[in-house]
Amino acid sequence: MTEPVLFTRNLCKRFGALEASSDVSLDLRPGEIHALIGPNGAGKSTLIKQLAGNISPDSGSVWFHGQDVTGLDTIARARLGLARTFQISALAMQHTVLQNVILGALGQRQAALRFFGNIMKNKALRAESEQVLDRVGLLEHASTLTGELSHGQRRLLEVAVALSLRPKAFLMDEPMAGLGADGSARMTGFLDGLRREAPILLVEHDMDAVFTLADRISVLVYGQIIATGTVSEIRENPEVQRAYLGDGGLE
Amino acid sequence: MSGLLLIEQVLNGLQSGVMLFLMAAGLTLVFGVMGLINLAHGSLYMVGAFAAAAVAAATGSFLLALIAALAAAAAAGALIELLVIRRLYARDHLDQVLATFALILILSEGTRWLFGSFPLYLDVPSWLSGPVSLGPIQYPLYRLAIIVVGLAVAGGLGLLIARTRLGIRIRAGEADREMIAALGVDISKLYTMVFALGAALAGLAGALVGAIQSVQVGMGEPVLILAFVVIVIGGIGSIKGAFIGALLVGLTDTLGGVLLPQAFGLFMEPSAATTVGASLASMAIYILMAGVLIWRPSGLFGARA
Amino acid sequence: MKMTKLAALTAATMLAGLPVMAEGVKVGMITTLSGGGAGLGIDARDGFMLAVKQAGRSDLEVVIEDDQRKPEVAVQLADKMIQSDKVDVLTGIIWSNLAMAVVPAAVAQGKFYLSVNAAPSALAGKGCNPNYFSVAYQNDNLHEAAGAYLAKSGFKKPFILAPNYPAGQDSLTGFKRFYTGELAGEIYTKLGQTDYAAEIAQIRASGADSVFFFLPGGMGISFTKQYADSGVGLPVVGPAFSFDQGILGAVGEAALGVKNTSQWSKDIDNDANKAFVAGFEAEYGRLPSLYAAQGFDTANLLISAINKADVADAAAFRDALKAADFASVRGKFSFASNNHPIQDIYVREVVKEGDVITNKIVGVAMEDRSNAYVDECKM
Amino acid sequence: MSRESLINLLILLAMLVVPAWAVWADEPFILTLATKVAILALAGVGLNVALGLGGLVSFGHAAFFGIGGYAMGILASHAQSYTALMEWPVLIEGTKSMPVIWLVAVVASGFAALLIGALSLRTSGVYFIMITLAFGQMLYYFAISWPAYGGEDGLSIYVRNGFPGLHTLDPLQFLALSYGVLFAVLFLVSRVENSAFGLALDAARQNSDRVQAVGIAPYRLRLIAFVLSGMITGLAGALYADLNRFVSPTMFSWHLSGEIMVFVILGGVARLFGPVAGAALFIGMEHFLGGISEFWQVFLGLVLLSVVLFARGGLIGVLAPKGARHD
Repeated sequence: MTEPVLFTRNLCKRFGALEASSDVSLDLRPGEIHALIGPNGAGKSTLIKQLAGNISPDSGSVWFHGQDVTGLDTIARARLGLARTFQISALAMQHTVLQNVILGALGQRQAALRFFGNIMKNKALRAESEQVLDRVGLLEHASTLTGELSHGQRRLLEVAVALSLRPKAFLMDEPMAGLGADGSARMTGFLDGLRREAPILLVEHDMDAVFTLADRISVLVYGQIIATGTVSEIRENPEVQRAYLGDGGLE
Repeated sequence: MSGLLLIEQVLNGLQSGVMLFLMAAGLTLVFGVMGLINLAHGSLYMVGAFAAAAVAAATGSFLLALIAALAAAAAAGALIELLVIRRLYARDHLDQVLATFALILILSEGTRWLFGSFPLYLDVPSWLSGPVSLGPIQYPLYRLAIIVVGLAVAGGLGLLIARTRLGIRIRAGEADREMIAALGVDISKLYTMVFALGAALAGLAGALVGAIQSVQVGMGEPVLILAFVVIVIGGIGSIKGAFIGALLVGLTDTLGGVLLPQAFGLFMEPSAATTVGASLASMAIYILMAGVLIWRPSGLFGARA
Repeated sequence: MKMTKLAALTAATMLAGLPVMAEGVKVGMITTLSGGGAGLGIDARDGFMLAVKQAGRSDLEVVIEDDQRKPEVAVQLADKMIQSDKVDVLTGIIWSNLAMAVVPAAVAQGKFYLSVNAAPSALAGKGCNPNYFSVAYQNDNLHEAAGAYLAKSGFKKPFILAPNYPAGQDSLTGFKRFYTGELAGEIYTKLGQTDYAAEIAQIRASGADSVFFFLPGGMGISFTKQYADSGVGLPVVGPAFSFDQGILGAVGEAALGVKNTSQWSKDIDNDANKAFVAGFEAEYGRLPSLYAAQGFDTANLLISAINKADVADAAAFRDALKAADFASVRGKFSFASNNHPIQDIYVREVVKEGDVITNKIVGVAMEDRSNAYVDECKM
Repeated sequence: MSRESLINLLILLAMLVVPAWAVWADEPFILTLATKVAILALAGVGLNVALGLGGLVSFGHAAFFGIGGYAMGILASHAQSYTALMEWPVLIEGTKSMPVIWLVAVVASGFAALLIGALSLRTSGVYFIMITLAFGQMLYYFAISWPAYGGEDGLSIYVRNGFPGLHTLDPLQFLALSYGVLFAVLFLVSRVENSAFGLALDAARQNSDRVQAVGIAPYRLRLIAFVLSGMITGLAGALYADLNRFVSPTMFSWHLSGEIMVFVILGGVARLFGPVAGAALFIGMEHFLGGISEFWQVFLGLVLLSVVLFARGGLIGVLAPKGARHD
């Protein structure tokens, strides 16, 4: 079995009396989509933030590409190739779509501290960024101000910026949130192909998408991972059904 | 320096601290509830002092003068809020800074237009003048009265915010602006009231201090800067922070001015020590503020930046 | 929008486009007319303009501008007056730091500068200039007089204080030039400070027998009120600035009994002074201040020079100014070799005359006082 | 050509026409006024780098303006009195050469901006506004009570410093020099705005999380912007000192910080020519209102207030509203 790209060992995080992460060990293997599900308040956001580096755990460690990154901040982890999309789109709304992607490419090349030369006239960067936009189907909107995009288009742009980092792993926080049925289907199709480039840790409420995409699923309840397994294993796991899906079951 | 003198200086620091608190409380409330930076707060302090001086000159009564200061500053505050400030809540800090900077110009020169260019007369009433004995210490009665009034207002404000309906709404407004709208509170009325309350406190401070200082145009600006230092040290939006911050600034300013030249006198010749000590003392509160912010970027009791 | 007061004064300026008359003199007055220190500038201007009006000369034009008490504004106004208005003489500056910014450049360009108030030591000693005249005093004079008075009156242990800035340091130096005995304490306060509780406590604890302070403007008002209220009760002496007519109204009875040193007082007994005080009250409806008297003398000095010489002939005009051939409201008045006055400096006491709090002369602190910088001035 | 470029061109044209008229009409003071506009605009251009592009509301830029001014004052006063600035460990003499003074002003204010920025950027929002104000006040009180260079009196330099090949005391030549510096800096700033750094800085202003998530540190971007901003404002300070041939602690006062900010807002935040338009408007008003009334500041206040309330985005913002940007 290959070494996981991203994994955690015994992560613990408390906020006062609330145990947001309790001994969480999770791994993301090459080429897979690993979905993280759980009811609201289960600690998914806290876990994502510890993976991305926004908050540091009380104990335990995070490993990325064979390196202990627990002490590194978001910026350093992004430089190592961990690309994140946000639950609520975090984009430069006054910039054009293309500029947002170019920002990603600048981050990937660590080239933000260049003070001369018109960045929008840099042919190589432009070509590369336009190619990324083409992949998510936003090329025709390259010159549109991001603030004028529809909600669904913004979600796609988030993914495009993540792509421009040429990451070694994706952390995606509810990429389907707020998308209509069409949008979800489109995003699902896109992510499906993406796993070959880099594995995806997917936090998602849209169960259809999760069951379509996930190679494995982990279920987080009250800060604990109560089960990890394939779609069918999770569907049949009695503990999951009891704890998480008590009323209604998995559709 | 003798222990008695030190106690007297601590009292002086306390007195300047509680006056700063009256200024800072309004600023911090207005920021906490409405998210507004109000540079013109010092002008309301000036309005209070001028109103008090005018009424004292006309009636000879210091109490009436204080009431006039409260009323005039509150009225000016409400008027400014209705005409100008409420258009600024949704704006960024930059617009607020510019607009209230413009208000300073208008209020200062407008006051000079109205009252002339010379300082006005406002004095301590006879029943509060002169020193009293606190054990071995001779201390001006009026300053003691200021400390008492300041502490009483601080306590009253604490109760107002903790116990009354207005207080509940203010706290709700600080926590979550949408929530109080959802509670069915008339938000624009609440804002006008909070602004007028802050203005009245500033006006009261202006009148109280005006009696022992100089009632003149521009008197509010140095106090304004100090009040900003106070609320930033205490944490913007926190009344408790403003109180602690005000005392810290009052004590640092007073004791720094006395102790620093003496401290330098220990190893420097006297005239150089006074110069260096006085220079450092005049920067002391800003050094304090920078230090606090570097240590705690949102102030001592601040919740949000 | 018409603002009548200034409009009337500057009406003459509007005619500036016309060819300048050969013998006409154009004066640029830069003074503080807005903000906290405006009272002083307004008094100096009013005193100056009263003399101009009384002289009734059509060949004397005055351009007046507000320096906002900002040195860089004063410099720019001086540039404007020299370049655009083409003035011959500049005057009006109240504050030493503004004078330091304006005077050297103005006299270097061949203009005359007549000071209505500010007279820093730098411009009296090494930086003196034949075209620069102080009609008021040399800055140290009133402080020297206070020191001389305390020494003469037998005080043994004064406590002295001033703000921590050059004029404050000059003040205490000037005081100590003529008071050489023991000091109970010497402190520099923050410029613009308004609360003096800490200093008053130090005075009380120091065992002093008297207090000398130099705290101009609002600082002096605050100190005097707080000192009176503290009950310390030691005799106080200071330069006239903190007990001048414009300020006494704000200090009130707290100032009663305070001694202060001044080269002018409204009760100096001479005809020129009586006429000035009466004329000023009639014109403006208030008592004149020291600044008004200085402005009035400055204008009269200028007019006396115009009567004698053409301003275009700089050497003759300079000599005419230096002769000081005018009826000063101070009585005796002449210039020392560094163009600063030689004059008597009085001790005044703050008294109540009817309902009005004002000053009364109680003695002479120094007779025919010149200044300490005469020898340093090489011109 | 976009509307904003058209307006910039008009501003540029006005900057050239007004002095030409002044020379023709023999109004040398208008030249001095235009020089003042150019220099204060330069200070505003500096602030605009931090404020407009970086979103850093600095209420303490007078600190850098003052440091630039004092760099000029200290160097020139030593040259004037033929005393060395420092004799040990190396001999440093004063100078009357503008290029050297500018270099010192830029380096000194840049260094100060590095220190102040490194500490202040730990905070954000109102706290940032206030801590920069505190640093400005610290320097203000220091300058007042530091006796070596004149304290509150400031320093007078009797003759304007020299620039190779120019007679700097001639108002027209000094104006040309100030314009030269202003245009050079405007060109530089426009290049920086369009550079990779400019894009990243602008993005960090709009969304800090986004910039971090692509592996770029916003703190470093902001610090560099703050230093660049401080350097430009410091250069303006040195020029302003030379315009007046005088420096004083009022160059450090919070009123001046406020005024520089007013230039930027009045003209248009984050617009290249915003500070130029703002400074021209402000100084024009100051000049003309001052002649109307003793209480002219009331009217100035009313005008400023109306601009904030009814003319959002400043002069350029009203004339050329920001629409979609196309590349």
